[in-house]
Amino acid sequence: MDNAENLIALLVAAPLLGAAVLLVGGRRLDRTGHWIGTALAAVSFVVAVVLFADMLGRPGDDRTLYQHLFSWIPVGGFQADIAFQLDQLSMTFVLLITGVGSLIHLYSVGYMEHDERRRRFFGYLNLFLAAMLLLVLADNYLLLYVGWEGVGLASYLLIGFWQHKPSAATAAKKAFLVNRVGDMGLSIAIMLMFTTFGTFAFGPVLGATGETSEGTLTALGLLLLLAACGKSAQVPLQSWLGDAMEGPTPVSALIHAATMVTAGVYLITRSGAIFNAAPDAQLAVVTVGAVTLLFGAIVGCAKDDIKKALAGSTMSQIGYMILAAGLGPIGYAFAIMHLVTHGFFKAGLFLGAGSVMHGMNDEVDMRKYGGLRKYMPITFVTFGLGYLAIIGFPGLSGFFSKDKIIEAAFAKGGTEGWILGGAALLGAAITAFYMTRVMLMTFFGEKRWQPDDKGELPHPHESPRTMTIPMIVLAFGSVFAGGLFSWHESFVKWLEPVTSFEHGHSPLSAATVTTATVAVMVLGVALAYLQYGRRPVPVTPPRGSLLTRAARRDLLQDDFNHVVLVRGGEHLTRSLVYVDHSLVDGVVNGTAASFGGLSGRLRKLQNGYARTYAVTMFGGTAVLIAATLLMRAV
Amino acid sequence: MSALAAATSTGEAVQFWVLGTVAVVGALCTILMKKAVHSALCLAATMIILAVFYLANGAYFLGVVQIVVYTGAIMMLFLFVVMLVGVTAADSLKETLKGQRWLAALCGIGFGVLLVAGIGHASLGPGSFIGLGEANAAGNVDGLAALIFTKYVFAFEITGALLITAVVGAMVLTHRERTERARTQRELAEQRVREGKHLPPLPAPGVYARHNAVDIAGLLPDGTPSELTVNKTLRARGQIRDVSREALNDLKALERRSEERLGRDRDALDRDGRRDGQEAQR
Amino acid sequence: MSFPLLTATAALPALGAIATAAVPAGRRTAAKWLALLVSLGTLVLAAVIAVRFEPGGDRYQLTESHAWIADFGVRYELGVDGIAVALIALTAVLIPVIILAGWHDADPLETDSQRWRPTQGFFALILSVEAMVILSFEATDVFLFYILFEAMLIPMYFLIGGFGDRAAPARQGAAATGGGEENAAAQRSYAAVKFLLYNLAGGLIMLAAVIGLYVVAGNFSLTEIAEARANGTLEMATNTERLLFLGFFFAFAVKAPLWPLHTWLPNAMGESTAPVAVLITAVVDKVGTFAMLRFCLGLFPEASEWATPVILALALISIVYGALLAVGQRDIKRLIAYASISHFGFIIMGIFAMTTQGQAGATLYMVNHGISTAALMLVAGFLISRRGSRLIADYGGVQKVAPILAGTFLIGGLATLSLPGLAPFVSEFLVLVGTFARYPVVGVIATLGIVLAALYTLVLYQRTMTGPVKEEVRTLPDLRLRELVVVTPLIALLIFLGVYPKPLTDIVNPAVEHTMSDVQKKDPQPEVEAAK
Amino acid sequence: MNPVNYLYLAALLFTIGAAGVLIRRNAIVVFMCIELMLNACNLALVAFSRMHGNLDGQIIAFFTMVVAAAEVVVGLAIIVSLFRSRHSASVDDASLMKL
Repeated sequence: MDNAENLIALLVAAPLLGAAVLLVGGRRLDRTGHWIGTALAAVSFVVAVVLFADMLGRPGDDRTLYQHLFSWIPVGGFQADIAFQLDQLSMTFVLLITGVGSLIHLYSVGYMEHDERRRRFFGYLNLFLAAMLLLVLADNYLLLYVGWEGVGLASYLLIGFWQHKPSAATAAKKAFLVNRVGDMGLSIAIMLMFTTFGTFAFGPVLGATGETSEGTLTALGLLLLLAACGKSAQVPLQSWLGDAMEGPTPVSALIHAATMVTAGVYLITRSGAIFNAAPDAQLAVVTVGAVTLLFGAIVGCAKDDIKKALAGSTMSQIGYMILAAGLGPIGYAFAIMHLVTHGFFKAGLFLGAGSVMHGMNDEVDMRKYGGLRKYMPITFVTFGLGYLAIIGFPGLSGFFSKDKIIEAAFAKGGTEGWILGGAALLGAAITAFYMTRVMLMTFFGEKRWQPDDKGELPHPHESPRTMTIPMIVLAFGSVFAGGLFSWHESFVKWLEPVTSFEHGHSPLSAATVTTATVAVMVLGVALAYLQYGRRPVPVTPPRGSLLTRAARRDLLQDDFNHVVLVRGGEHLTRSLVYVDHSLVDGVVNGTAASFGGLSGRLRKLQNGYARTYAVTMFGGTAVLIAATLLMRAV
Repeated sequence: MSALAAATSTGEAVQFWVLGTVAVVGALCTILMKKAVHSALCLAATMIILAVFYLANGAYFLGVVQIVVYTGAIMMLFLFVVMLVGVTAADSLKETLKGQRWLAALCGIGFGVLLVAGIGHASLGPGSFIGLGEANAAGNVDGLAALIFTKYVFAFEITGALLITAVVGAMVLTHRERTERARTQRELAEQRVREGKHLPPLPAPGVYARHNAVDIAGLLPDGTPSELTVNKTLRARGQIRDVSREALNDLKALERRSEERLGRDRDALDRDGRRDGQEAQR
Repeated sequence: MSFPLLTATAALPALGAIATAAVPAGRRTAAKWLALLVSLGTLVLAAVIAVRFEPGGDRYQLTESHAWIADFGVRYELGVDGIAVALIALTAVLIPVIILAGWHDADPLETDSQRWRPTQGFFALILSVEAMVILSFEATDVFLFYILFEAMLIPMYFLIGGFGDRAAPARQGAAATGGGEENAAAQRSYAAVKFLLYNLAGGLIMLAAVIGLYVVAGNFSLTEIAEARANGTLEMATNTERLLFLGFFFAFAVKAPLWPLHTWLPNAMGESTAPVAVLITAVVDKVGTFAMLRFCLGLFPEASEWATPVILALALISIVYGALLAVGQRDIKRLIAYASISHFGFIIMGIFAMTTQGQAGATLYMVNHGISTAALMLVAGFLISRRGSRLIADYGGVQKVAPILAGTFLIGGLATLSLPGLAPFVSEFLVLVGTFARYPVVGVIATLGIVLAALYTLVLYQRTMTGPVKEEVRTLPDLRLRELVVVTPLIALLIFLGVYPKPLTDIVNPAVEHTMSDVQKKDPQPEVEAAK
Repeated sequence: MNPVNYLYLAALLFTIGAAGVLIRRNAIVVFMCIELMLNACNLALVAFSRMHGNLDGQIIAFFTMVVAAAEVVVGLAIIVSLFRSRHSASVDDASLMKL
């Protein structure tokens, strides 16, 4: 194909068109809207596949496509363009986004069937796809920022989709705000790029890292990390992800598991050249990754809400990716690989959770599940495959990608390497523990079903085909993707021209690491089985240890935010309102009042008696004469 | 006369000091007399003296005009108004505005001092007086006329307009417009008959040996005053004197005095008389 | 002598105002249509100006010049540069929208007497404001500009004081005491008087500076003085220049408004009807920021540079302070007013950053802020007119009963928080980049503003539109056709200028370069190129 | 004698008149005091006329008299109508200028 690059815009345009049509179209599209949305997502996927085929047909170092649409903001030296760049990294993301996105569109057709605002839901989903594709296709940081905020908006709209629930509205607002803090980092980073390089297009910026000081690059790296933390729910900006589970489950699967939250990994990988030249920034990245992977895992262990448990898991898995991305060229490819496999199995897990909720009258508390494997066989099998993939069961996707990351972490070398590797191993054990817990509480054990608000016991049933087909497809991905990618290091070679790659030199052999990984995984599973498989699960959560209680509350991070930021902010604004009213306005009004008082006094001189006025006039004349005489005398 | 020059004669000096003193006294009396009539008379005296000074200064025409217009016309106008407003009304000289008198005194003295200082400062020695000898050569009236009808003709015409305006203004101010047609005698009589309230003429006010006044109501046979007998205006102003009780009391007092003199039935009368006396005192 | 296009553009609404005022009392609808047609005609003329303007041509184009008060060198001098064209276009676009939005705002109440003609007056006043604003954008004579700058206050005073928000008296306790209407009237007149006093104070100080300028320069012509300053024939003592600069700047800072001279704006916007509030913040206040760019920088470049640190600090305070106060408001319209204060901080910051990006961004910001605030405020006005309360706490769940209203409100809100893809993002980012290039710390602190903007906008949206449906809002109707016609062009413009702002930047860029050469500044070089 | 003494006399009379205006409440007397002040001016004018040797001063004094006559006519008319409506000729009673 000669002019493949002209297709790139179509990738973004199709879902954008869908969003516009669905949101502006009004009620007359209520019956067909969801199919329009799904079809346009599928169009995007088909175009992506065509472009992928085209890309495979060209040699490795000539696979990047550029498309310049038009000049966006030309002001002096500031030249922002609407232009796309499609290389192997973008291609990977495009396939993941459109592929998983299309599947989840399909799933939503069933899941949202009874929602009267389904058309709007699909409009938002299409909007999300368009923004996410813009994010990964942009050829400069400013356009990336547009997509970056665009997915934030879509996320806001979708988390708050059930706006009548105050919790959903609050969660949506929180997600947007926390993301905005991260966005601040990205926008300052773009400004810094502009003042440093005079541009913010990927090519010139990343090509010129050698010519600028390390201090600037470290600052850039830290700012980009802040952005990534916001979008990818990394410590310290992770608090929004758990609340974001208020959104409909397909949203959690697509946005808050498979695609949007991984944008931070994309950003860091894309800006690899900056991080490679700024070791301090890299150190910050791996620290954030390691802390988050443990943080998320611990939180995931304590949550009884199935979606929040999975959200903790997402946080933790993205922690792995960030960790890998922070390792530099030895990790970028594995970060992306884990990102893709995670996209499959975590989306599958969320869809499975959605299917369970669908059958259980939207109950989310796992303590009120139990024994569902007989009632929902397809869900059980697909969820189970996803489960095996995430805990790193040998041979499944997660095993290949996670193992490589742990290996790379050890390869970082020195004390850091040992600490990071240890953290990653520990994380793997906890992952196995909490995922086994989810699995056991949901599908095994006795029934602990509770009547819902209307007093009806749930009647679990398998979900309709539009929901099960995506789950099956994703389960295939969860099982085979990892193996396929690791076959002759095909994935690494595919990405190498973009991210560069070098083999890490681990102090431990690959076999040792693999053995250790499997061992801790088995340990985690066993511990979980002892606690939740052998003993009955109480319906009301036990008090638990201090750590459990803290983990249930997101390790008190939210409480900290509440006390310091929310309360502090409230006090600040309240006192500022007071200051504005009393001080700023008070000074002015006080001046006015004192003039008023003065004139009130002076008014008394105007007593209305003509003779008093006459005295004044007479005195005035006398003064005038005196002045005249004085002037003449002088 | 045409010799009137810079230097002043001794006669003029004597005249100045004598008449000047009188003028100042007259002016002071004008502002200090309680009654407006006295003030007006004092002012008239001052003005006549000023007329003399005008003559002395060679302003013969003005001197005459001063007497004719000011003392003749304007002061008479004042007297007329004083008469209209009430001759007897004497002002209280007590000051009601706080601090007014002090301020007035301060301003007055200060002003006077300043004026005097100003004149003194202007260094007008006797030699600086040119005198009117030349200007009055053709006669004072001729000189004035020549100026008025040449240089000041325009201003002169305007003063004519001013006077006319003043006359019209005075008429407008004092004239009271009827808002409706005046009712004729006949109409009034017919109305009275129609209403049937009080057909005969109203009774006269009380007429006594000691009083013959419109402000005293006539007494009805039972000794109470009759409202009908006094003028409506006086009634509205509350200026009616009620003498009904007064006459009885006077009579009682007279009786008692005659009893005392005659010394009759002291005890019995003591009681009555004391009681009556108390009533009378009340 | 060609057709006096600039005069015509200002004269049409002026004549329209007179004609509207003269419509007899009974023909209210005729007056409304007349006003609307006149404003649309003005829009056509403004479009002609935009088309005839050549971006690459002279600095001031379509100039007109006539002697006026010859004794003092005052001339009737008009001319537009790119910045003025952009703002004239903004005004011409917004006035029809405002008129249509205020279609029923000035209908006489039943209690009004028959002789009182509020409708005619309302629309005539709006048109007269349009005429004066457009002419002030065109004026290149300082004295002419000053007169217009002050004269604008008169119709604005009556618009604020005479046509207040009739939906206002839902304040606490007002209903209980039964004094709601009087209370509202008192607050309205307080707001109007405050507006007038603040702006008059600024104007008087400016008058002193205008006179001072005449004493120094000998005439009032902006072009002549700027030229004389540039080629050195007109020397000003440093202190003289600084004092004159301060005189001008003070007036513009009141109008703009800049912290701490801002307190009149929340009152004025809160008490007036939504269309009038838009007129204040989106149209009239722009004269202040426009004048900073044209007069402060053009006439007193050195003093501008001298004052920059202080002004930037004040602008920064405005940004953060306005946003924080917006968060703390309980009244929808006051919240938007404080948000505007924050945005004006950005505009002023962009102007005084003295970079191409900053000034172009500030100009675009003026336009975009006009459109976005109009969208948000007008939808808020529609909402308030339905429920009869300005308090945020009186709403909840509106999204459920009136989805289109909520949707347009959200878009207005997203524009206010500068979401990429909508017009304000372009300008805000340009301002931030321009500021950061010269003053990195200021730029970084100002970026806090975008987080706070998200906070107050989303809190507002959440509290009014989402959550359980409140009993009182259950029967609120969705947007009507007229209201949709008001909002749609605004939203279309927001999206269009967000995606393709090039037509605007093409017009503005040359003007900004002229201003930059006025102040003899060049953009800082990028570090990498500088190293080479 | 120095003819300047006429000026001193005029100043004295003027001051007395002014003081009278300030301390008297009876409108008629106040008016008389005003006349006194005008007369004092006239005296000064006449003296000036003699001093400068031309008749312009006398002309002005003449005009002053005319104006004074007009003023008296109108002023007294006002006093009369005031008295009619208020039954008082006190200037303090007409204190309507106060707020």
